[in-house]
Amino acid sequence: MTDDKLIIAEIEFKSRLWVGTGKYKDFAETKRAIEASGTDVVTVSVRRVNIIDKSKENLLDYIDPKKYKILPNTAGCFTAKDAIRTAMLAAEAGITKLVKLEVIGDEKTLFPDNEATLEAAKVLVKEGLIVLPYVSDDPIMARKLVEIGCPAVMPLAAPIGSGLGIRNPYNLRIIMETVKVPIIVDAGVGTASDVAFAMELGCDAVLLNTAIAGAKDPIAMAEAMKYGVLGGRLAYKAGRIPKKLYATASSPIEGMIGS
Amino acid sequence: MTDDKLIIAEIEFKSRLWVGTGKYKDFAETKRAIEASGTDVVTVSVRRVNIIDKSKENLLDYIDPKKYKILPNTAGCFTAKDAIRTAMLAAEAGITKLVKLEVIGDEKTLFPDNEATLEAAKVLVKEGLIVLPYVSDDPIMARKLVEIGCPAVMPLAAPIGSGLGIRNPYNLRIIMETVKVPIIVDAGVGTASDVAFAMELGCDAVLLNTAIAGAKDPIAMAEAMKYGVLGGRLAYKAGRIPKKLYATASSPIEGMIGS
Amino acid sequence: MTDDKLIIAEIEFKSRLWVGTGKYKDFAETKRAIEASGTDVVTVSVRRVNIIDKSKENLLDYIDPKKYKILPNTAGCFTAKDAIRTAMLAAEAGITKLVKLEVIGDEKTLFPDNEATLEAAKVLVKEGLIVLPYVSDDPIMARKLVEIGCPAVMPLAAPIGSGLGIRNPYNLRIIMETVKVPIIVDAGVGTASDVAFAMELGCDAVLLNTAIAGAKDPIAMAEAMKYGVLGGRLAYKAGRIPKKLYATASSPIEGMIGS
Amino acid sequence: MTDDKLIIAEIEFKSRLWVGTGKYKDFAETKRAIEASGTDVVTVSVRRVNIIDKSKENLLDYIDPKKYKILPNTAGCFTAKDAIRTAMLAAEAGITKLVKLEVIGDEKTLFPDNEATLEAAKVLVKEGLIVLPYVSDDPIMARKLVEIGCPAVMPLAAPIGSGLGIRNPYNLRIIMETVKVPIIVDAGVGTASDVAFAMELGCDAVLLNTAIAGAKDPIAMAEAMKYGVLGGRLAYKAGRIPKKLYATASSPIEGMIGS
Amino acid sequence: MNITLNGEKKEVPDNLTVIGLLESLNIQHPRVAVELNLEIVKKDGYATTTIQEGDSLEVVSFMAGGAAGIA
Amino acid sequence: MNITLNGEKKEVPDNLTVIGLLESLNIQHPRVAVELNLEIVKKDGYATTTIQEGDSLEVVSFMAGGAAGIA
Amino acid sequence: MNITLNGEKKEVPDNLTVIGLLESLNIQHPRVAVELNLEIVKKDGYATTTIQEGDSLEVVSFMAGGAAGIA
Amino acid sequence: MNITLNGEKKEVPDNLTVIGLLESLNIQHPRVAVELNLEIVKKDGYATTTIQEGDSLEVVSFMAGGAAGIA
Repeated sequence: MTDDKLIIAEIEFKSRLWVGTGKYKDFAETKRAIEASGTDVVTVSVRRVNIIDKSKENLLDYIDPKKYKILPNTAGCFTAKDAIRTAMLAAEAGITKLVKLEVIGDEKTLFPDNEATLEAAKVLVKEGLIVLPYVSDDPIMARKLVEIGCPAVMPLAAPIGSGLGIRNPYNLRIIMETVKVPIIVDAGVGTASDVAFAMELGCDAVLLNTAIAGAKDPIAMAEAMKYGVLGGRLAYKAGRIPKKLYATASSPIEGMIGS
Repeated sequence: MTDDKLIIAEIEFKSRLWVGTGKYKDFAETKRAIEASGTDVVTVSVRRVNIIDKSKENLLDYIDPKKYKILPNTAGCFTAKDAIRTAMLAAEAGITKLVKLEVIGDEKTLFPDNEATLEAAKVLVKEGLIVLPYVSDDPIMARKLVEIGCPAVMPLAAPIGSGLGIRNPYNLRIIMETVKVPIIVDAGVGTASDVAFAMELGCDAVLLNTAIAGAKDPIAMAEAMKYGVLGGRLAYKAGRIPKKLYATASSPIEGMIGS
Repeated sequence: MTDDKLIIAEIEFKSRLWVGTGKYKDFAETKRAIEASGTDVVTVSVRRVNIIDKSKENLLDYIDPKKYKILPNTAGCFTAKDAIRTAMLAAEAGITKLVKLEVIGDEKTLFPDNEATLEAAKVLVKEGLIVLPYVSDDPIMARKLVEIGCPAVMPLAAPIGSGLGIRNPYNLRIIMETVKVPIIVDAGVGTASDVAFAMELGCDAVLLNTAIAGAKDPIAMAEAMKYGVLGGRLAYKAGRIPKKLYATASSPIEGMIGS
Repeated sequence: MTDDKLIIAEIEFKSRLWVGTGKYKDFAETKRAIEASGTDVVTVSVRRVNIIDKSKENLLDYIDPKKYKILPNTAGCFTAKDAIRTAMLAAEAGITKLVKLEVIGDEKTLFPDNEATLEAAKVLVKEGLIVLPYVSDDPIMARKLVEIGCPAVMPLAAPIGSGLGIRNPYNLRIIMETVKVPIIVDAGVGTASDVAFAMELGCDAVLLNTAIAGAKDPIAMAEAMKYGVLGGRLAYKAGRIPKKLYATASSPIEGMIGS
Repeated sequence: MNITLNGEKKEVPDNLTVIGLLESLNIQHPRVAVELNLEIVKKDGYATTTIQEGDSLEVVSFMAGGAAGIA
Repeated sequence: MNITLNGEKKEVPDNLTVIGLLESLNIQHPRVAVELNLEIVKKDGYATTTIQEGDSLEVVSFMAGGAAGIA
Repeated sequence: MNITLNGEKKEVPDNLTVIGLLESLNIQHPRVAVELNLEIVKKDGYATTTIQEGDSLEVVSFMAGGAAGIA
Repeated sequence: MNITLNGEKKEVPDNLTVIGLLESLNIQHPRVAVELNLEIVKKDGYATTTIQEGDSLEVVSFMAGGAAGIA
């Protein structure tokens, strides 16, 4: 499938599995997990430089920006204002114009604040950033974000770190019918079959972190996720057999999703 | 995972994806699909040699028994007697003592006749065959088959060719608690996430045919299934994160909602 | 729906909710739960009369056989022989020719031994009993039981006392396509929506015990189950709207079950 | 459960099943369905009086506002402005201060425009209306609506008229953890088990229209829904048994399989 | 004079009050609401509010219409 | 003489009939069933069936016990 | 003489051995199995087993055929 | 003079430029971003931007941090 490319804002992505860098034991484990995942997109947060402890290592000494597309995120921002500030600083740092925009609406569940996300996205798009917004699986919000210039949308599969997998494939289907930009499932998946299922639904990529970093063996899970995405994408392109109550049944069961 | 070997009756299997040879356009497509799947186990039926048309090609000219483990099956048998006869002939043909035992109970749904299967298995085990029985997902029948000497059990995920995927993971779980032999999911899966899920449940292998041969692009689907099995097995070994209603929830969810 | 009668072996059943008598605090609670459930069918076990403690009350002093159809069961039998003996004694006791035949295959999961159940059913049908067999959700076994003279079949929804609900509606659907006798879901349901769903699938009745007796408030749950069965049956007869991805979608999602 | 009252803004609701008046054959059928449903809450739209055809009957000649709580809705409004105007006119009509606020975001799927709904709710609450907003199952939006003074929230179960049932019980659970006002599931349910399940989740009421009006026999389905709500609510209060892989399993299942 | 009533042009006598209009259409007052040039007319204003040439009126009431979105 | 009743050794008078046994235990006849040495004793045989030294009897009735498998 | 081969009547020369039959049909010996009147003929018996008038033979081999039930 | 750097009070020499500050902290210029009193300082302004008494500076860079919401 060498011609099956994911392109967003003229940037070509080799991998449909995007990974985070949080929650690992150390940078060495982070590096090995990222390598095992086969990804070329790594999301990072934007934080104050540690002034006191200068010895502290830097993530980017392990994750070479020449080798990986760095996707700064506004994780931890609870207002549009903070998210805008963080995103602008990320852009100024000079590695990329890409930003994964997050405005968290609730500390407990980490659900996004869709309204504030839209408000921040409007500003950042005007500022020339390539804004990939993390939102709930709401087709109307997805459409508004695309209308104001987001080149992709990142709906959640389930609450961040929940590992519940694709809780509402119906909404993802409707989002894909509603907007014609790449859909990247962001957060909530737990295992390889979840990401395979996301790809089989027609999603264009999956971003995850906890499912790998939180696994007993993060390196093995990273590799598992790589295969899950490859398998799911190939299956989607291959055109699966219809579901039937049994093979000789006359009519297919069309409720493929969720069933 | 070089040490993650599947061994049945002292035979070592490299692949956990086993495939059938039915329903392909021609032997060339069969060969390419099998190669794309990465399998080393191919199941074949036992049929009368075509006397009239001698020109007719032979499947085994395409699938080299030196390269692949040939697993004869008793597909199409509706009685214990026919299945025994077919299995004995397969063994006499001299390639292998392995047999995938099937006694079909209903032409429409192709559900197995568990009782007749058990009866045939008793005879064939005594005759020295390595009997891998296709049965419904019934833990009691699985236990009886193991008790009479079957080195593995092959419960269905869903009706043959239905593409419904793992309809009752609970029964598979109970079967795995009940018997301590390899469990090979046989029939009913439809796509890569199905096989990944089967492996994540702890099943040891998956056998399928229609899901690949019936796909719009069988070669691509064969590759998809290869990745699905690899990803699912790796995820199973890696130890997934627990499912929670949200990441900060104190206790894993107890499957009370939506499950 | 005064004309919506359930008739098995010429016996007319007013209620489609059948209940057990086990696991209650005392007979008074049993009586109140049974009354709240609105049932007219009560299943009871067959046990040795207590010789020593003559004072011990008798269940049937609370559950009047003139008011309720008594359905003796062979609960606790692990062999065809014991089940036959128990069923024959139940019949001899002179209240009814009905028997709920159970031959348990595994003490841990209480899964039925289908083979032994069939063997016992053959004998008991010949002896003139009205045999209602508890079996796994296996269409082939259901057909064999009907062929030898069972006027109804009682497949499990899920393991006894598990409260998992209808784990495999697909198999129940296939059973209903395969045999044309009443299907009574026996065991595994946990709550009102489970029994409603069973009825909506087209099942003819539901038998349960633990779900009521094990609830925090058994009397309230008994009433809940009454409404669940009434609602589910009415909905089945009323003819539900098709499932669609959204109302204006052209084609219905036909995978109503399990989806 | 005489003490199990639903109270919103000091108004006491006898029924937890609320119904719409659209899509019926005629007012006579509407009346009969509403009576069969046992509801005391009927939602109606606000439309221009027919000037030309004076003969035209009036819905409220059939649905007596003394007998039923009339819940005007802003169905068909696509902007906050129109919804506000419609709601204010409804209030001015002098029957009630209640309004079911809807601002539709997409004609095809009838998904709500959450942002616009919030904007309209702010105005209407200030104007002294009792605003019950129809929104997607977004906990953050639910919280915002409660913060600005909505005494209840009406998240969708699935797209209007889809009949898909509760697509994401997880989000409903999180909404119930996030806000402490009554949750009324609005739209998307298809049959009795769906409403029973909604009540078992802990939702306070269900509003539906298509599932009844679109059924082959609307009167029977209305009665089915009545029982579904009664059964589900009773089961929720009764305290169901835990789900286990099988009865003797030591721990409740943690929703890792099949869920 | 000419007015717009529920979106349609209509000729009505001069110096017509809202109540006069409703009665001329024999619309029962209760359960309707009236909007005059996008402003709601309170019930107690029906008698005193006079309609002018070119005014736009909306007279609405409750109709069958269902759950969310079903107009 | 000695018999086994419901699994327990028991001493009973000689020449005891089934009906005699049930009455001595004051067990109501209806709703019970009796098995003598693995053979069911029909109700109309209670009076004529005499118990012998060493016989094994089962006297059963209906008890609380639930859905599938719940003993 | 006449025999039944794979369900079809066939005329073959007298005193034909199984190996003779297979060669006359030019069927490679490996990977086939032969059943003579419902009895399997072991490979080492091909040369010594003579076919009689009216015998019924089955000659089978491996064919495409898939997972469970797919003939 | 006193400034606030990444939320902490700090004493620094007078007439210090942004570049001077970064070098004194030996922070590599690439991959960091600087905010001076809530205004971003462009890289080409580091040398010419002088810090004043009481200024508040933020110096940020990329850190480990994951998918949505994981700070």
